[in-house]
Amino acid sequence: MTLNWFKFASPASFYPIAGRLIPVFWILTLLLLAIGLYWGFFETASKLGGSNPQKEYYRIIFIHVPSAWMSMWLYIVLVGWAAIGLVFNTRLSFMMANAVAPTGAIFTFLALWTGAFWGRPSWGTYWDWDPRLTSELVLFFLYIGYIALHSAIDDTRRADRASALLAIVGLIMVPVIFWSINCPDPNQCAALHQRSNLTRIDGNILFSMLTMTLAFWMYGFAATFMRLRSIILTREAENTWVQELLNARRQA
Amino acid sequence: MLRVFWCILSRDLTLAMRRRTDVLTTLFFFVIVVSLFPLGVGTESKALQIIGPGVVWVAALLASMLALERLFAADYEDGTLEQMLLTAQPLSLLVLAKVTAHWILTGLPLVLIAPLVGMQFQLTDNAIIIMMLALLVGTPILSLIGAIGAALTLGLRGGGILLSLLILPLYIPILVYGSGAVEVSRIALADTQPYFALLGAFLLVALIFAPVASSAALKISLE
Amino acid sequence: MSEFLSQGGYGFFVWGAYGMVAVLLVAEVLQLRAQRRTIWSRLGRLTRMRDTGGTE
Amino acid sequence: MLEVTKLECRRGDRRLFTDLGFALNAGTLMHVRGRNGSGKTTLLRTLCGLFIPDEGEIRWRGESIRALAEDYRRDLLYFGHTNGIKGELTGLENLAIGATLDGDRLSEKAIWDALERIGLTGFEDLPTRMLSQGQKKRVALARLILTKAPLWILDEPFTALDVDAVALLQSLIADHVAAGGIAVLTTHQEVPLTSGQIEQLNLGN
Repeated sequence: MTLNWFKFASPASFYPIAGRLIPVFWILTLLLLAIGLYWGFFETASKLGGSNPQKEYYRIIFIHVPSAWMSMWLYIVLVGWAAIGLVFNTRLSFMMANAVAPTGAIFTFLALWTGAFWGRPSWGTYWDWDPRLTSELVLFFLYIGYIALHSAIDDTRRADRASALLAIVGLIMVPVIFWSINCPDPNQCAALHQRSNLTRIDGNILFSMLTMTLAFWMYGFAATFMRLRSIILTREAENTWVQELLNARRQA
Repeated sequence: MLRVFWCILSRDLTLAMRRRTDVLTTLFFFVIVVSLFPLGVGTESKALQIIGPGVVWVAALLASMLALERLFAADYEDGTLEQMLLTAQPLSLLVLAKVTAHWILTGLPLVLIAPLVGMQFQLTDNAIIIMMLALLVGTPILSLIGAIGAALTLGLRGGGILLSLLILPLYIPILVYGSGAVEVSRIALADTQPYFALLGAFLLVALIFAPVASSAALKISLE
Repeated sequence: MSEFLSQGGYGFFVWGAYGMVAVLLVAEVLQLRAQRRTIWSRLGRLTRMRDTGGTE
Repeated sequence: MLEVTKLECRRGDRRLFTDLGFALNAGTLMHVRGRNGSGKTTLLRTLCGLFIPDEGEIRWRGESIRALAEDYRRDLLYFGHTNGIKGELTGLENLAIGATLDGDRLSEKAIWDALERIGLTGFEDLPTRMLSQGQKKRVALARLILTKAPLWILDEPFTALDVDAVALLQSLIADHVAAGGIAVLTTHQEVPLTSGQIEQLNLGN
């Protein structure tokens, strides 16, 4: 099978594809959100017993965990596109990395915010120097750094490449940073203790959490593609296909 | 290889000797920042001993950050950096030589002045020795990682602030283990060993990868 | 309804968290739509300028 | 020796040139002409390997310059808008460092001679920041005397030079081409050759 991937990798041909996909992702987002929220609020117990009793505020988990997962996943996606761009010198992949970054930063902020609102009733404090929270904060800084570097450079090509390299360096450093925060004293870090465990969670809670994660994921696609289309339009403004599109729009 | 490394190293050291103030600025910045803390936090010796290692390390991060902005900037402005990219030598070797010179000029003085600063915070003799050793292993890592950021932000408006935004988060592991080693030395000297093992490992990894990443960044910035 | 809103007395935390998510995600979408409109109008202006410049 | 095929370069959203191709043999001088912003400097930087083209390939002695990397750069001398000399160092030191980086082992005598020939007798061991613009440029041009590189890429080498220096530079380029070298330059100055051939390349329209 000889499929020409580079044909789809050109901004001109991906622009209409993204345009057709956006409504699909919106429908999926709203549908999954409706299911996830309904299930999360009405089909789950209002109080959790066990060794660490949780009251109604545990429902923040339905947005907190999906935001945290998406923030990490989108960073990996960003670095993936950045690396592809650097290796193959394809313009679309840089645009993709660029489009992902703000949405990723928003999810990171939301993970921190919802974490704080969950931490206050359950731990009694909005912020704790817990390894996970701190790592999420570092991830937020990495996103901000990527966006700041990109916007500080006027030349698009240099901006794309420089911020791509920064994102890759960041990804390499993340495990080291996480490890150092998780284990500030190497004398006591023979084994990392087990933390959360998905199988221990009640089925209804797990279901709404996963549904919400999917909803956020679909939202991520929709928002990223919307931003991608804007980026393509700005950067390809000189090309004839944009002009044709513009004429068609004016006639309609 | 060695000849080229030595050529760049001695070139950068000569340049710095003909414009000495740059070196001294970094050193005095470090001393001043560290000296401000007791004035802000209070001069009680117990408190000083606890915050001392962290303060010294944060000041070292900031001082090395401050100096990094100049690492490639001068060579970028007069075009010598461009010529370096076009020589028959591997760029990462030249970068490594420049970073080494930069560390000798800005990192090493911090290590040497550490005893003085340690006394300000009433650290014990052992803690001071450990602090010097930790700085000796840790500051080259700061220069190496920082070089990547310096290369990326080359010639940008407000590059210095941007540089700290990009690089400071990456310094966290060095901060954690660098100051951790000094803190633990107050309790048990033998326990500092794993800290140095980790810092040493970081240094080795940074020595191998950071020059490669910096030279890739330089190529991007000079396109 | 009010029982639902109070979330067992933890309404502030639950709705504070959910509210921020809603606000930010909606804001992002609105910003993206506005950005798109600006780009189209700017492109239109540019071509109009070029067209009139070309005929003169 | 130097072949360029289907070269396309963009700056930002603008396409500077596309489908550019030429081949230069030993003993050729190429003039690159074009208006401001037509991509002369970008083309020269692309030929040096400083700028990665969006399309196309550049070959040196039949091999891609990206694959050759350091081996290509050893054969190359680039002279850009900046002089590439340190103001704090003397002319001697500047040239000695440049030669070491190029992998040449030069005697101090050779550098003194080069500086003398370029008309800087008596200024050899002054920090170059104390020299005038034209003298600084002469220090940088002394590299042309010292280098053994067969490919010279010179971006506006004649600006800020006085009549004597222009004549000297013209003769240096002519000697280089006559000896079988290649020179690519952007300039409005004609270079009379003793032997070899001249190519013209017009960018933009």
